[in-house]
Amino acid sequence: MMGLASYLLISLILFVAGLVVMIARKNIVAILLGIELILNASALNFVAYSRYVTNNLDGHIFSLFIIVVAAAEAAVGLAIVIRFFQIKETVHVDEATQLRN
Amino acid sequence: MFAQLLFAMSALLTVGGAIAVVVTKNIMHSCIFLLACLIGVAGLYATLGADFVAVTQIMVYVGGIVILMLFAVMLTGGKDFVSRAQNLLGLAPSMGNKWTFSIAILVSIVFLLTNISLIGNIVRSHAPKTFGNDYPSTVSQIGHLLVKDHVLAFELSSVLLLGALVGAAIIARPRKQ
Amino acid sequence: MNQTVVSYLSQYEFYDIILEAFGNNEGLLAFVIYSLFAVIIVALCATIGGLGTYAERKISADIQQRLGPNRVGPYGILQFLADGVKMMTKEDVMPFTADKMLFYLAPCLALVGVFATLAVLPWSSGFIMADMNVGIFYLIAISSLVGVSVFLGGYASNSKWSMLGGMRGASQIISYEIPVTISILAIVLLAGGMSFGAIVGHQKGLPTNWFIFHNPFAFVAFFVYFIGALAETNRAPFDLPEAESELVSGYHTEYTGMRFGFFALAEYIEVFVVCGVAAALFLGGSNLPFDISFDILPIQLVEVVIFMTKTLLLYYVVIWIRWTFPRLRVDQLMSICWKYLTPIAIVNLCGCAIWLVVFNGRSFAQIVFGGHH
Amino acid sequence: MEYTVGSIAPIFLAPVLAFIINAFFGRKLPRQGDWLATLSIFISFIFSARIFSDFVFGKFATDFYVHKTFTWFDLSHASAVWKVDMGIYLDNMAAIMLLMVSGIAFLIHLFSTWYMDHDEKHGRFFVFLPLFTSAMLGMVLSDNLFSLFIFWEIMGFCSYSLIGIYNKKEKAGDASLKAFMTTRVGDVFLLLGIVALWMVLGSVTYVDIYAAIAEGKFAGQTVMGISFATFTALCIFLGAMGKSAQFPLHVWLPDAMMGPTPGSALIHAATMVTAGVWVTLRMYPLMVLGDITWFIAVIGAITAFGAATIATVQTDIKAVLAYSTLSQLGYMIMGVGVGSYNAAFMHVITHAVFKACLFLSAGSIIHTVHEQEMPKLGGLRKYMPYTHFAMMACTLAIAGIPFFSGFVSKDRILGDALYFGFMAGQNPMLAIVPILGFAGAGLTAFYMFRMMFLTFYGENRMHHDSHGHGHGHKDAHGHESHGHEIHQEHLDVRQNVPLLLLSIFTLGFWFAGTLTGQSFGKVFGKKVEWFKVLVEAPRVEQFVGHNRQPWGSVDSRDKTELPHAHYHHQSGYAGPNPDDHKIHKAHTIGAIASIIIAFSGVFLAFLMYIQHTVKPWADTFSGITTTLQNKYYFDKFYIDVLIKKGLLGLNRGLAWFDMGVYDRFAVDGWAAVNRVLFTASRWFDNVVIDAIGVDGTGVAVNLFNLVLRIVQSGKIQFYFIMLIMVLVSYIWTLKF
Repeated sequence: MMGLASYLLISLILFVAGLVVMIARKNIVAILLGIELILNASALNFVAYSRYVTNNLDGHIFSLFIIVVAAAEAAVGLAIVIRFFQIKETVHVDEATQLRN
Repeated sequence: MFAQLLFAMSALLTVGGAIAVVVTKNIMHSCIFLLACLIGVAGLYATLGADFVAVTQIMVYVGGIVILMLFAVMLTGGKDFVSRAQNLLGLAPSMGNKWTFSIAILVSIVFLLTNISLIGNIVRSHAPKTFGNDYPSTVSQIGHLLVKDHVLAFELSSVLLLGALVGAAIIARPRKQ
Repeated sequence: MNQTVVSYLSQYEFYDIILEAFGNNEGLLAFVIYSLFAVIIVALCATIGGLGTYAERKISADIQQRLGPNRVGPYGILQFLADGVKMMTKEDVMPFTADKMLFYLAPCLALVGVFATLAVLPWSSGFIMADMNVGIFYLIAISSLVGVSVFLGGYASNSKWSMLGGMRGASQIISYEIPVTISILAIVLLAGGMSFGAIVGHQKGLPTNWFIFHNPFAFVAFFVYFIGALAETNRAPFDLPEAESELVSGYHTEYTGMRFGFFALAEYIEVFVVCGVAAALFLGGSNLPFDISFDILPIQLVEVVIFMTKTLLLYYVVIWIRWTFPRLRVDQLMSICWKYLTPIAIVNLCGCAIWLVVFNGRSFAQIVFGGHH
Repeated sequence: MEYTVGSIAPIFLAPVLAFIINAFFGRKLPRQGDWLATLSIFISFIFSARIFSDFVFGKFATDFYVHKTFTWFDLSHASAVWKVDMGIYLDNMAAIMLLMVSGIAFLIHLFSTWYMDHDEKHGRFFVFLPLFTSAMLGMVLSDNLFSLFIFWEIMGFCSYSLIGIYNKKEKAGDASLKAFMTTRVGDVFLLLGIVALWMVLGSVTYVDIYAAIAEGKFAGQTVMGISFATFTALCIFLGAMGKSAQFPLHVWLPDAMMGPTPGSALIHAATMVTAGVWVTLRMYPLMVLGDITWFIAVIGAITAFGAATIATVQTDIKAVLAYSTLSQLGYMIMGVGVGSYNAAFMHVITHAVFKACLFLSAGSIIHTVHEQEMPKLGGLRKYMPYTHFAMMACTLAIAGIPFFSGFVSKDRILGDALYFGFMAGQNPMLAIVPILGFAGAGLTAFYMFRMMFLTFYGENRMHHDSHGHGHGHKDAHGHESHGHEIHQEHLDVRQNVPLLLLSIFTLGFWFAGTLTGQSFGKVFGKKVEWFKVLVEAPRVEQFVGHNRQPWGSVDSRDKTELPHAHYHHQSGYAGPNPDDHKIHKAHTIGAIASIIIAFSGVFLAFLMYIQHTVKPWADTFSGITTTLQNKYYFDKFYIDVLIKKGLLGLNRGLAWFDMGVYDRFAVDGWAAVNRVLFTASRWFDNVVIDAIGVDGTGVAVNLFNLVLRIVQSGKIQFYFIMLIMVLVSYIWTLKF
């Protein structure tokens, strides 16, 4: 049951779920949720390869840095969302059109 | 046996959480399902022998990011605001509608097929490799790697975090009108 | 290799006898032993949590020169059982506008988060469910579930008081996690490992070997940890999320019956856990004095008693503080965390690191009285 | 013999430490930290003395050296080596130089604590003094031209600060600027030489340069049509000319006396000016290879004679000393040029000793009587017996009177110059070198004794001379000098002991004898001086394939491991000279001639200023005197001709070219051409660009936009879909 294939499959499901959330949802916070899912999928892949293919800890290090980047991204992203809400009073992604025209 | 059990439960939690994130209409519930999904991923890390990464995952996501997201949802009006915006402007509802979901699922299927064909190759070429059932501690090794081989990335990530901290504080600070 | 209670027991002869009775199925036996210990510990902690409410009332009565509960059982000691029965039989009320799923989920998450920490609590050198390599880190991480539960409880109730309490609770718990974690990191630095076994094992012998007396920085770190832990468990003087004079009862205003009981129980057990962690990290944990080590089973029970004694003494201090100090304002709370505790904790961490380098890892007592490390 | 860095580094680091402490906390220390500076120099003196005794009394072979390096930074990558080493290089010459610099600097510091007492710039003075000394010591220790250049520039800065230390006086500020700018001219050339060496050799370490010379790496390399060796040697020598104030760049040195007298003593004697001679000595093999020794000799001779002539008419006691310094520096440079390596270095040492003593004596006089114009002095002998004694010893030394140190070194330089000019078969024009040299020697004896006689002998002219004139000379402290009672001098540790100690070392036997028991190079019947045995021009062959010692290593080489160097006379470095008897003859003639010339100079001064039987020539030949008093109009030339006429004229010419030629023809003409072009292009613009290009493009873009508008929706999620699709198509393309 446990093997590289099952981990890859799980991470693929995670990735696709994130993809769907990112494409289908119009709420910016929800899109950030999708990004977290995708980042986790890639980090899981790294750790799985690290155990089953390379057998060293570089994958672990990589996933740690992914977690760090995810934390930074969430902090800045959510700050932008809150600021956006203060200005436009909505979090609908299609409302972010100030740079158009 | 424990590892198998843990794997099964974690996989279930992960996949179920991910799917629930997709199908839930309520952004607050989505966040909670994301939390479940992330804890599941941490469990998967544990089955892979990555104890430090697993605990870091829980620490950062549960203690930090998810609470941050809950806060953000709350500060941006929670779930109630979403329907109002939809009615007012006639845009697609915040949590998606039939159209957006059908496009997304279409794209996902294409992506899924592409990736399954890739994974098939990888699994076929790496399937026989297993590295035993032991789970040596990774903490000290990761510590050494972080301050030796990956020290530059380590330092850069600290700078990144500081920048993100300051940036977030500056962007979201209350402004005088 | 991670040490567990099973691997500890397997060194005795009776383990083999029992193993034979299980038809040499080690996995099954391990599962049974784990389950047994889990049940015992959870039951014990639930009792301690219950007794905590009793102790709180009794001690507060003592401080205020009252009698306190004294009708049920001798000295009113069975009061908590009566309260429990009352809670379980109460009507389970849920507000009409509440978020049903999250309303159910929040108390469970609180209890899960607290019980999960018990897995690494070092009751004695042998009786520790799993002495993980990342033990203390795991404990910090998993206990942050309580913060989520507080927030969700506040949100799901759909009430102003609950919402404010939940927001306060979440921000307070997130903030105070930082000085607490950094103070613990200083101890991790001194012990050279994150497992409770290693940390407690480092403090064998006389009380001079306890980490609180290792160096001046560790001494300060203990107080930073203790103050931060008080805030993390929403205890007075940091009980803003459930400030009864401002928010009725904070995040669990709308909860009744056993759901409220879950929150209360989680809070009391968490106090016990943080006191236990303080005892294990700073006060020598379950070590016998003078490094007496007979490796027999009864000694483990003596160690458990020692650990419990230290923990309960700290528990008493926590209750004492609650009935002595007034509550802080929100801005005072945040400024204490970010302007005082966090910088002090960082200085302590750096100071410990410098101490280790300068004095080659020797403690203050070893420098003064001599001795090797 | 054990040498670690710890036994060498304090020489340099102790004064640096004193500098740092004095610079930041000097005001808070008692006596503004002058004792700290003095103590630090004393520490370096102790360490230097230890090295000196090891090297000199340890009877090392001349070719023994300690060379320790560490990598300063290493940017090498793969085959490209880009590594900068720093290190210390110690040999006999450096050991002698270290002792000289630190010893004299210590005595000057000691004297300064007396001289600068209650001065408003006392603290500031003792900030720069140890830094100056440490830079000189570091320069002596450094093993490559690069670190030498760094210390060189620190010294430049320190001299600037010391000369202009009375920064409220305009003249001091001007003098410091002049010193700084003039030496900068030389420094640019030095840097150019260093860069050129680096470019070709990839290293500027002395030993690497020596090895390169021995291996013939310079052969065939040319820069701008001249040989590379000549180019670099010339550049480095020009740098040395700036620092050592040689003929065209000498103008800064006489003005450098604007600073406090002990500072001048340090600049003129132990540090700064000898730096130029030092780098010329260190790079001597390069000078020989570049074939510019004749140039060096001529420059030195001109400086030696020219400065001596100016010195004969100066009235300021410090100006006389300043020009005598210039003259003596000329002798040193001339000595290097004529191949008298050893004697040139010896002259550095002897000159440092007696010149430091002379300046300190002058300082003693000025500080006591607050007067430095010689015509107003006189008869000071009975008031200041100790100063008189010291100054007389030094004057005897500098004048080249036998049995004093100046005679020993100068005589050998002159002897070699005689050989160089007349007997070595060189260009006959080079006979000017010994002629100017001997003439300068005579003048030296004359003007030095003139100074002595005017200052210490005759009757005291201070009392009845002071009120008569209205020009009210101001001394360094800004108050009127009139009405000072001259106090009888008492023996003061800080005032007189440095002078007397230095005057002991003006005796010749310290330098000429077999003082240190050097005997292995002794040849029967020949007078062998320890100095001659110990110092000789670097023999480049021994540096081929040399090993560097790492910085932290303990050097425990035994002296017997090295082959003993055989004493042979210097003539380049190409082995024993076949013309030994000729040289001997030249030296004999030179010695006799210089004794005669020196005594005649002294006698002339005696007749003019004591007996008054001969009217001073300064009054007789007033035209020449005016020229000399104006220093051959060099300052005027530089300012009026080079800067006002040359630079401003050039500017004016350029301005004329700009306004007249460039503006009128180029700019206006170009405008006319453009006007035509514009007419054509306007038509082109209207028809081709606007009608066809712009409007046509607009139509085309509009059409294209119909397509792009669908893609560029502004919806971020649509972009995301595109991204994923591109990724998928990329994967499929790679797969099949």
